[in-house]
Amino acid sequence: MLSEGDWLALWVSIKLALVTTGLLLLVCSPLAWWLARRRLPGQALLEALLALPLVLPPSVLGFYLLLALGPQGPGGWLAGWLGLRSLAFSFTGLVIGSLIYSLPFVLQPLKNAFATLDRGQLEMASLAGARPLDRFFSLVLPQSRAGYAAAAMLGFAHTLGEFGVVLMIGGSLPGETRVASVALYEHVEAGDYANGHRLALVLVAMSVVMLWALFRWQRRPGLTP
Amino acid sequence: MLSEGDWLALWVSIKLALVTTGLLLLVCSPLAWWLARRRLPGQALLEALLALPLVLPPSVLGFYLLLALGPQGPGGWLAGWLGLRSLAFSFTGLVIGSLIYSLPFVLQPLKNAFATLDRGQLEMASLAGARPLDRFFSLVLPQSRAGYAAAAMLGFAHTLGEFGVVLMIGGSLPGETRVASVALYEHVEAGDYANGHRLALVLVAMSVVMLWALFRWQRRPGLTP
Amino acid sequence: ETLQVAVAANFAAPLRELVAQYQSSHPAISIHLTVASTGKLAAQIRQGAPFDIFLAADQRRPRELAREQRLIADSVRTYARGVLVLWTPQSGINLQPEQLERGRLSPLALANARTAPYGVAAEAVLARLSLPPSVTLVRAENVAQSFHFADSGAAAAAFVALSQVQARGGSLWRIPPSQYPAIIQQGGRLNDRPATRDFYRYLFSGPARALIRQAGYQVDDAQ
Amino acid sequence: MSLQLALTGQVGNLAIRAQGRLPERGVTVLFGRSGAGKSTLLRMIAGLHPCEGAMELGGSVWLGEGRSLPPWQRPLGMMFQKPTLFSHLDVAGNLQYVARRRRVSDEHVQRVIAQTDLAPLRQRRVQTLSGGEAQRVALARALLGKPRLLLLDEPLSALDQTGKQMLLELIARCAADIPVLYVTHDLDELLALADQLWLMEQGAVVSQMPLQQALAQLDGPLVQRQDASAVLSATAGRYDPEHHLQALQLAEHGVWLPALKPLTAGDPVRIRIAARDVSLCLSRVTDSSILNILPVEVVAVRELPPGQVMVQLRLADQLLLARISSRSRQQLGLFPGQSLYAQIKAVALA
Amino acid sequence: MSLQLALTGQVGNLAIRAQGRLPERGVTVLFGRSGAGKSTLLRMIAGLHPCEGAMELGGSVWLGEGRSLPPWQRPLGMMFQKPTLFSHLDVAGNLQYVARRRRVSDEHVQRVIAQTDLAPLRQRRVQTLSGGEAQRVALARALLGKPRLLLLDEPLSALDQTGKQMLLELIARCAADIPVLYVTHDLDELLALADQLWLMEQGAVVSQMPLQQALAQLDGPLVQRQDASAVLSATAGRYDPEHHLQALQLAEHGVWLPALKPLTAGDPVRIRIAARDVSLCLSRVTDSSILNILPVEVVAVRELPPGQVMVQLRLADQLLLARISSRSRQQLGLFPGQSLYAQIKAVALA
Ligand SMILES: Nc1ncnc2c1ncn2[C@@H]1O[C@H](COP(=O)(O)OP(=O)(O)OP(=O)(O)O)[C@@H](O)[C@H]1O
Ligand SMILES: Nc1ncnc2c1ncn2[C@@H]1O[C@H](COP(=O)(O)OP(=O)(O)OP(=O)(O)O)[C@@H](O)[C@H]1O
Ligand code: MOO
Ligand SMILES: [Mg+2]
Ligand SMILES: [Mg+2]
Repeated sequence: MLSEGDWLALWVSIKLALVTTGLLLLVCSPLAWWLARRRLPGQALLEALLALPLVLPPSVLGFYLLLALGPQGPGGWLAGWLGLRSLAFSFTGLVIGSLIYSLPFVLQPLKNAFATLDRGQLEMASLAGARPLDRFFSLVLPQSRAGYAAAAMLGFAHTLGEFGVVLMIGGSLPGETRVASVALYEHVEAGDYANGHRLALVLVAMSVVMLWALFRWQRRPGLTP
Repeated sequence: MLSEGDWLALWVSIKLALVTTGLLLLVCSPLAWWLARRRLPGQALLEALLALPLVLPPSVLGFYLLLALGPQGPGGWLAGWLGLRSLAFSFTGLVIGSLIYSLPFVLQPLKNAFATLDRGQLEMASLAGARPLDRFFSLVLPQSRAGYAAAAMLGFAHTLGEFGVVLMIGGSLPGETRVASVALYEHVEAGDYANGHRLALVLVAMSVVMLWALFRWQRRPGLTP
Repeated sequence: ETLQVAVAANFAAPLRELVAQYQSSHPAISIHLTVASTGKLAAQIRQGAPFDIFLAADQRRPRELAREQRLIADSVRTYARGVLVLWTPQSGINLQPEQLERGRLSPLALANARTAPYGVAAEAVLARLSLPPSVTLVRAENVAQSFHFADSGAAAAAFVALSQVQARGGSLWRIPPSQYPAIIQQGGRLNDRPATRDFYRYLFSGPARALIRQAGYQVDDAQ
Repeated sequence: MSLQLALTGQVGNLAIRAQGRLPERGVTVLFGRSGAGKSTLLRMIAGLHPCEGAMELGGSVWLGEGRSLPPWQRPLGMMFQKPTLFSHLDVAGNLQYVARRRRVSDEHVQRVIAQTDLAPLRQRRVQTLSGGEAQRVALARALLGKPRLLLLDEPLSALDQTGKQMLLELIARCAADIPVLYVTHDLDELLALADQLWLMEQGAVVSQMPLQQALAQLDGPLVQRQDASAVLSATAGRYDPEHHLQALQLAEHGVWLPALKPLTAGDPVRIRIAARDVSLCLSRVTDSSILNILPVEVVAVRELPPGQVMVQLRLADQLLLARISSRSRQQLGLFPGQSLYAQIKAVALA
Repeated sequence: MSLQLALTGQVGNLAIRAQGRLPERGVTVLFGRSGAGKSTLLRMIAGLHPCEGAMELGGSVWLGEGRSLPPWQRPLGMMFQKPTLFSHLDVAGNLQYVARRRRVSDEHVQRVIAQTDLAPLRQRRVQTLSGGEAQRVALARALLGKPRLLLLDEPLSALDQTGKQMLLELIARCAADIPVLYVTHDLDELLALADQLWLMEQGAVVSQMPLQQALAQLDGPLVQRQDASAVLSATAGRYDPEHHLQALQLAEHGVWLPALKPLTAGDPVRIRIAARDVSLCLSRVTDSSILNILPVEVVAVRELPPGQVMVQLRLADQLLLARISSRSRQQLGLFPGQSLYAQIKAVALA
């Protein structure tokens, strides 16, 4: 049905989306917690700044990221430190780009989920002997399931569909940085609609299944108040 | 500082982002309410389908939208009915495209905000004599402020930065469909970095101010539990 | 009166100069550009985009559109021929084939052959070279992005259009035209409005050709 | 306007059944063990819990013929078991929310604020209120809309003695005009307010009777309690301003009760007499501090293990209860029809 | 282990101050008007509300020298004023949450479930519990972790009589080993449980004394209440199995009280006598149902407007209270030093 190259691109896409979403959930959990619970003077400004990558067109953001990840940018230094040639045109670089670009989509739902947690129950958990980390896993996480589902779904879908940034910093290397969205773009751009429609269909079908599973999980009975 | 064309593009961008965000908040409020409160069998599937526009690369989505909005698609019929030439390459068309593309970003935060509302307070409002619509404005809305802020900010920023869809269905007509992100893309693409950086700076600065105001509003004291 | 010109990204910069020159003698006409890839513009024209003139980066799309009667058939002409170069922003770098075949220069950037005519040309050049497998090839959406890859330093060198880099420093290998299929950029009109005809005709005038050549294209054998 | 209802519904595994009538005015206490379904029944009446059957308030149909009036069209005031204040509003905002929708005047709002002593809390965020303060706000909000029916679910459980006293009086004043359905586990509140008693068991309202009758029943649920009491009807007599004592006429007998203000002579009065405050005596003692000594006749005696008996007594045509030890019973040799004297401490009347 | 504390803090405009010691075992009731700061003080002790000062439990320092033990390291059990159950867990899950973290055995969990009668509710989502059921779960959760200090904020306010009785006994059993700080507005609970009384007024703990002393004080806060009582120490005597009466020795006087089981003769006992259950008599009456008639001496008399007086009496070396009407006072002509008889209904002792 699909060419081998397209299947490979799909696989890279899914890997990228899963890795990015996973990392974002990890990174955003403490950040969102901190934003939801503290009230510091510059906080609103910080939140606005974190959302900024969104307002730039993806390929322009990609351009700036390329400068940052290239040998002259901080990314070059980081790459050297990691023993990599360069972060541009590598899967690692893609992940970094996607992290920056999809961060607000994961951060905001988590922040709101944390802000609506019942303070009394958090206190009760402390009194039951739960240390902060234990409390996070035993209370915060299960009670923020809807927020995590929304965060995961927005982050996942957005990373899957993004290609402006990805193309710019990835360079479309098959098996490494050529993702399904880039492949799909190429088909459509080249006027190869038959392959384009097919790939779009598979991408969409796969996403439906994953998102549907996610929403089912979110709505598992016993959750909503 | 900026060329006249760029200022015009900025203005179209802001108009588009505001109109889209406003309409999305309108459309998503009842939809999110319905999704948050009901439990119907196909609901998870419906939610997954609503999120699908996200997983397609913007320009591919734009391509499909172009087909749908063009004279041969349903959009052409609708355009004729509305007395317009065509929905493609018009501001109205841009709005439709942006609505579809940014919908999940507005829908999800609202849905989660509604799902965490205290049921008892909703009942109390009914008993106080508030009809559903009254209750929505007097209770649901103020208590979902964080959700609305997140929805507005994600929807706004995403619409502002999007250009794949916009370029495809808009055609970059000055004053009508040439938005700042497209203008910025053109600058960078043409290697005109000076103008690119300037426009990016203005876009970013403006967004910071708007987002910052939004977050300030969200955190106005007297909100978090 | 307003003209809307859809132009392939690589020709946007020269076209702006052409427009400026034209408008100095036709102040009443304002000309707007829609810059995108050839493929996007073609798709838009099929959906009734309100363009007056289409300047593509290849000859395939204009012909197709003419066949579909979206473009006025006898208006389809070659307005420029692209010149492919291998470029790097660092000066004093030898980009000749012998040097490339040593594999020191990596990654090399080129436009995607499926989405950009310059990509087709670059692939042809690469096919004649025997690059060691250690050389990574990164593919850009179009020549503009290919240029960014090299300009940012992320790629060691990039196949780009001469028009993009001739005003810049760095090192350059001007690839002999025999090594790649000609990059024939054709255009066409969508309508017969006088203003459209006038500006389109201007693109093939002497001063315009001089400007195009100056920008890094070949126009010698333009029909 | 009286509330007429015949409802059936379901909550979890529990089937709820209730049929009855709340009179036009006065407090009906809904009594029953935890989990009996009291809160659920209140929610059904308010239209918040699905149910079937029929219900009407003073001729206006709330439920019936497949139609159910939505909650916002039912002119009732309700207090849930937990305060449930609007969390985005301050205390004044919570009251205004009802005031605007029920179109009551600003003076009325101010009056209710004064009656519930909420003036100092007006501008406070509801999250900062103490448990008792929140409950007072919730009560004020329920009373504010000039409801035609009050549903109160343990409304005073978090209040101190003084607050409770004040609000009991307020609720009693409301009950002078409208029916009040009142859930409580507290016998003091029950005795102070109830005119009627509905007893709920495992989801069903199993008995409905006037308080007096419910209290005097030897086999009722209340007789077992430490604070079992009887309620008697009397007529106000003269007032002794020096000692703040009010004379009452109970049939041909006089009774004294402490009172701050004189009652209008001839008015009907309801007095409550706890069984534990009644002692029995074969002769009339004259040199004790006990003011009220009344001739009574033994109607029935019930054992209350361990070691106590409840004695049902007839005083003129009313029933009185006395709880005494089995030993005293033996000493006095109680038998139905026996005449003796009941000593009631004046201070036990309220 | 006793809890030693000296705390100051702030909530809103209210300054909280408390200094004192909870003895190694027994219930200290924290008493005070709504808004006095009781809940806040409990939160300060638990480490949930910022405060300064010093606190230690049995030698382990909880607060002091600028360091404050985080709540999860304080081995205490607490019940907030509202149940505050973990909403994502069922009833069993709520109990397990504590059990795992406090490492108590499964048998212990089962025992607590049995003691609080929660077995039928084990698998229930906490949102579906009735008010009283939720409170029972919260209490079980507080007791479960074998705490070394219990902080209970109106723990029984939503319970019915039977449930209350059962849980009062359970709490009393816990208090046999650890200190319990208990907030309540309910005098029944206070009388049933308290060993010590802390009185809170406008944020400050203003008095701390043993229950007996607090109750007998004529100028204390409790004397005003309808249910003012005195507590006396006595020694168990013989048991009358026929009438389930237990004899007690109060100095040289005998007193009868109903009891299900005999007490061990010679054991010390605490008995409570409500002021309203005590009547005064100049002579000893013999043919009444009142079992206990004791010779007493008037210590002091205090007016309780309107129309009542509280009489402090000395019975041997202990203090007793009697509330009578002003009129009776006049008739009896009470004066300090006067000798007369106090009649106490046996059933009033508990
Ligand atoms: N969704 C449900 N599933 C199962 N059982 C439920 C559900 N909702 C309520 N119940 C049960 O129905 C019974 C009645 O609840 P209700 O709240 O009406 O009791 P109540 O009489 O008000 O008790 P309390 O005095 O403790 O407040 C309770 O035993 C409760 O556990
Ligand atoms: N954030 C705050 N701002 C202002 N006042 C506050 C705040 N938090 C609490 N208070 C006030 O502090 C006082 C003490 O509250 P606390 O909850 O300790 O009272 P309490 O003694 O437990 O009363 P109750 O018996 O009604 O539960 C109350 O009057 C309360 O309104
Ligand atoms: O000029 Mo193109 O069509 O972007 O390669
Ligand atoms: Mg209830
Ligand atoms: Mg409190």
